[in-house]
Amino acid sequence: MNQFGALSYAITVFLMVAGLYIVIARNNLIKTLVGLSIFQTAVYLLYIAPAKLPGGTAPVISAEFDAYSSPLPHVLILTAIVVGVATMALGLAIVVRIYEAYGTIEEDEILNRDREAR
Amino acid sequence: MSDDLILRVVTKILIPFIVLFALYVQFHGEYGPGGGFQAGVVAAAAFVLYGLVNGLDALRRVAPESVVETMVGAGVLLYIAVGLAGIVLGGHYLDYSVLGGAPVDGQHRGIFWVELGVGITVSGVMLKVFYLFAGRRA
Amino acid sequence: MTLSAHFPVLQVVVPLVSAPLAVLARRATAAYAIVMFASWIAFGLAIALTMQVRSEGVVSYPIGNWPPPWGIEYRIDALSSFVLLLVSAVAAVVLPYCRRSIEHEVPREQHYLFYSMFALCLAGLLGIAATGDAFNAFVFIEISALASYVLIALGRDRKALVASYQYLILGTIGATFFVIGIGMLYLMTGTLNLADMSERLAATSDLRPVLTAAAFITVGMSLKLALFPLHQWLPNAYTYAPSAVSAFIAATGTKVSIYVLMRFYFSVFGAGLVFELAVGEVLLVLSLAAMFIASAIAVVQSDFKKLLAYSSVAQVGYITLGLSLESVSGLTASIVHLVNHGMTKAGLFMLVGGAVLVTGGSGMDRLAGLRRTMPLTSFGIVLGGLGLIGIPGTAGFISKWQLVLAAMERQEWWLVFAIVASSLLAVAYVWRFVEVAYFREPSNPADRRREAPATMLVPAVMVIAASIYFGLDSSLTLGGAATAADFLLGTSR
Amino acid sequence: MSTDSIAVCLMLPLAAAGGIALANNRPNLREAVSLVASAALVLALLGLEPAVLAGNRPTLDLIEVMPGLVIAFEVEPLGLLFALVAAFLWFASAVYSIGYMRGNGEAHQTRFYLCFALALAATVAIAFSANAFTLLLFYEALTFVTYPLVTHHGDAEARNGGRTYLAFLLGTSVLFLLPAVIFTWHAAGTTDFRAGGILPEGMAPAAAAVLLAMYVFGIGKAALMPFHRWLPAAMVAPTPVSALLHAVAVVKAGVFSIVKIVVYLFGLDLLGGVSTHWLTATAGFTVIAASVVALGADNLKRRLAYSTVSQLAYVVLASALLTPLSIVGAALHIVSHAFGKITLFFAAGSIYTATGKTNVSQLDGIGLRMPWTMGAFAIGALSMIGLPPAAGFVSKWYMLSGAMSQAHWAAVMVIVASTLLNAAYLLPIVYRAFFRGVDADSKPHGEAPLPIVLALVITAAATLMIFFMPGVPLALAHALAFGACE
Repeated sequence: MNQFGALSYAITVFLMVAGLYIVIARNNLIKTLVGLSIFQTAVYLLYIAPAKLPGGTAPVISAEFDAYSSPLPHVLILTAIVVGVATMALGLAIVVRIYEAYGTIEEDEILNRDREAR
Repeated sequence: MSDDLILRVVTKILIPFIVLFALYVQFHGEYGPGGGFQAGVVAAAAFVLYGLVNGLDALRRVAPESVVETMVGAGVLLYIAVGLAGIVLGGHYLDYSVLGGAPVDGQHRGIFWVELGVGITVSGVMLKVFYLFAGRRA
Repeated sequence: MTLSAHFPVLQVVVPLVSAPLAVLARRATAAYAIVMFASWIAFGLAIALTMQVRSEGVVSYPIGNWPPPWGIEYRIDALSSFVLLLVSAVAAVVLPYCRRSIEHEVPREQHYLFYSMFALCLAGLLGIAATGDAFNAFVFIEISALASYVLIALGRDRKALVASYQYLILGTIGATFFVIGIGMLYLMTGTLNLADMSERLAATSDLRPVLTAAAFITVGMSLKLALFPLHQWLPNAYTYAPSAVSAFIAATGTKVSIYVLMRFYFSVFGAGLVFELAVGEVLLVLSLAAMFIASAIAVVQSDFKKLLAYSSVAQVGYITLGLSLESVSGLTASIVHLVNHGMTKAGLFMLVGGAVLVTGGSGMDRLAGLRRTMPLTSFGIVLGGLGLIGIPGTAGFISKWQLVLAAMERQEWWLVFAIVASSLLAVAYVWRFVEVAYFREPSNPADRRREAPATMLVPAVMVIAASIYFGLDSSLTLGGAATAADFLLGTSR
Repeated sequence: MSTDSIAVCLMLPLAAAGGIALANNRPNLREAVSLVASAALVLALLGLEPAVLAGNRPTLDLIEVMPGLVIAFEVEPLGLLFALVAAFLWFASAVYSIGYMRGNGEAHQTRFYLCFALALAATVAIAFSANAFTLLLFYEALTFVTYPLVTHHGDAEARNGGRTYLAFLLGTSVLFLLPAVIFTWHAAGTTDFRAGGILPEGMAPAAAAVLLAMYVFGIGKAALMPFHRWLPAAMVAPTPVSALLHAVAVVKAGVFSIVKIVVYLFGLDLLGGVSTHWLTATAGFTVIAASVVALGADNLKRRLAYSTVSQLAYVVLASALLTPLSIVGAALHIVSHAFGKITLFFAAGSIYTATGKTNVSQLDGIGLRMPWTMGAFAIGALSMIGLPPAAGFVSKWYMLSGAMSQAHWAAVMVIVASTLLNAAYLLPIVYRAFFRGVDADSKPHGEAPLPIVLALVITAAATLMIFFMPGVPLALAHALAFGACE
């Protein structure tokens, strides 16, 4: 494995762990979503980085080139990004509604208010 | 919303170019980098910009919410219709090659309509999201 | 080509196309008609596909005429047709129920969006079962998940929002884990077609990334199928969602995730490899924990919907337990319980939805004396509850019988007793309802007898009746499950 | 032809249930339905008797639930005997219920008669079940249809009684009976009841003993200690329920199932090689211990309940002896105890209806005011003790002969000792009733309503009849025991 590959994996793992940590450790609903987004970004990198062939070009067939990078991961990740955007939009929309309903976006506060309401 | 003259003038100048660029990305998507996803977002950006500068009500006049919502559904329908056309014309679902005389023609035609559908839906969704968030009183 | 050759793709496209149509229709009644029509067609298609699979074996459909493994392939076999049938049948029966049910729970101007999301969720779930492509499966998982987050957030209580948010976070983590696993498999094999992937994996000697991928997929899907202790999202989501949504998602959502897990275990990795990873032991322990702990938690709930939700976690434990036994009979038990429990729980949630509509809540206090006010509903809930316990004559009994038989085959006597003992906990939580509904007086003695509207009661009663029917004649369910299990283990290494 | 008659026997109680539901608001019609259906059921069953004695085994296959597992019915001597008893006593208690339910102004009478009919349907289905799977199915069904009867009063006491009832019956059947049936299926590939047993010959004796234990304790309805506590708990029910269900249908379904399983699943030959001392010991202990508890119980129904526990254990004890003679005794005891005990319960209910008294200590001199009731009670008591001229004598005779033929002296001792205990807890009641003076301050009262007395007389007379003319039951019991051992 070349250095580039190792580096990309290292970054992938870093982002993955960092994102997941944020999701778990943060109480703020928005920050959790940020963590989730970082976590998802790691996946994009996981797919995209290995598709890059050293010296490869975009896969437009031409006599000048003989090495092409794989286009498939890009397509997949384009889809994944769309899914990610949709998730984020929905997540934020729900957070807005939660804020309207509870007046806070701190998870423990929300739980407290539910408990008080009971 | 904003009475700043510079902003108004700059947006007025920018918007046509943004839309034009969106159309370029949309229809050149077959030959180079681009396509419906990107074009849809770019086009929506033009409207969002208009809305930010001139206010939501002005934007609602330009792009009524009902139209936007129709776009969301219509784009997907267009996509699926192309797919079903493949079946109707004797091929498989989303089989473009049966859409035209020669397979290559059909593939051009198919991807054109599919990407158009994607573009319409994406810009519709983007605008809808904008409306939903911007329309709320904090 | 005849139209019937296109059934695999139409199965997904028909509900899918009804979603934008419902948006365009804008009027609640029109949207309702469109989506219901589509779901009934989908049910018809599922029946046709099941027959096709039975007579011809695996049905494959190349999208866009790109032959597999290059293009996306839809692949219907014994197992997927079974799941298609379950999902589409539940949708077809829940939709008529929706109309009156959501009138009380969702603002009228949002109804068309509700139906659109319902159609999208249905299309996603059907797509998961129909596709033979790993990434496509991920996309469908997300489609159905996003739609279900929206549907859950529509619940009346503000807690529905929090429940939906939690589900969104955990569901997305689950799906992302899943897609990481797929990414690794893709890097190893260079293909996304499941059948092709399986062949190429067989030729792979470097097992480490493959095992890592298996671990990621297992964890990701376990989150989605609410395997104990990854079930935290489920109870609130089921409790605060609109009744129709609870019924639909409880019957299908987790079940389809289990399908994905089975698909990857047996059609991609192969049983040998997966169980080398001690997946069986882990699943066994967690399933038992689910069966006992979740049931015990269910017993002390004060909200009946939440009680049912915890019972779902426990019942998922039975399904994964069958999976962990790594035998044909264990897998048969799993698959048949998939259907039996889906059916029973759907009926229960539908009946409770009717009670919520009439009494105004699903708290145990609200349900007090339900026998007086809603005799049919409460009797239906009791019958459904007997199904959860696994009393002979109900569908749940068939599953339990198979599961115990599978445990006996492995000579694991303690497991036999664990299974039957855990069903006693089910007696405890079902009997909480019985005592509340039959021994307590209605909180408002002036309440007159008033059942839920017929459009809600009839579908619910039909589902409960079906769960009794399949307890007495299991040739369809058990027969289908046995075929699917044979097929899965026969084709895997 | 005979297939049809099985269907008729099964459908009659069900049809009665339907008719009762339809006749919801017309009490006379409702009760007429019960009476007619029960009488018709007795006749239908009697019609089957000659064919069965001639060696025919009419069968009826209903539904194939799982491959190889069919809900099927087959009439064999023991089942017919049991069904006959249940049907006859259904008739008697239908008569009795009319007096009792009206006399005490009970609520929800339609539900009561409905569940009663359903319970009978389940009982007949148990009696006719052709395999252990069918037996299990209707065994559980019986538990559930009798639950509303046990908790009829709907108050906290009824609810608690119902909890105990379900916990024991469902607990044992789910924990032990279900795995036992599945294991039988697993080991033998079938659960059919066949003469001589179906378990494979090579089965390890230890495994067979464990399986037998699972069956015996899994059938909680047989109330073998330590799973007997549901029976006294179920006494919160109205007396006709206690009478029919907890003296006849439910508990007898339990011991009937045990006898059937011993004879037709294991086979006496197979069990001959298996240690059953633990079973005879448990049964013997139950016989004695329950009698001792009964001795100390002041509440009449409670005393009778523990007496039932003790008497049921006789049946288990007799079948554990594994000789044809004791099997005959077991089958006969199902019959004789049913008639005797229902008479006693009817009398208890009669006293309650006429006077509101529930305790033994309140019964001084009551025999003079209620001669019919207490006379019948005395006959029932004789039968329990096993004295001639009551039915209990016949069954005890066979059981003792069985025990002696095996030279099983411990069992003989148990039977003799318990006979003394039976006398000790039943005869004082009779003595009090007839030979003690009436409390001066008690309100004057007469006999119970006519239907109650009528029912009492019928069952008491039947108890005597069986002693003098034991033809039908004896023939059927012989057909069972000796047919199974050929």
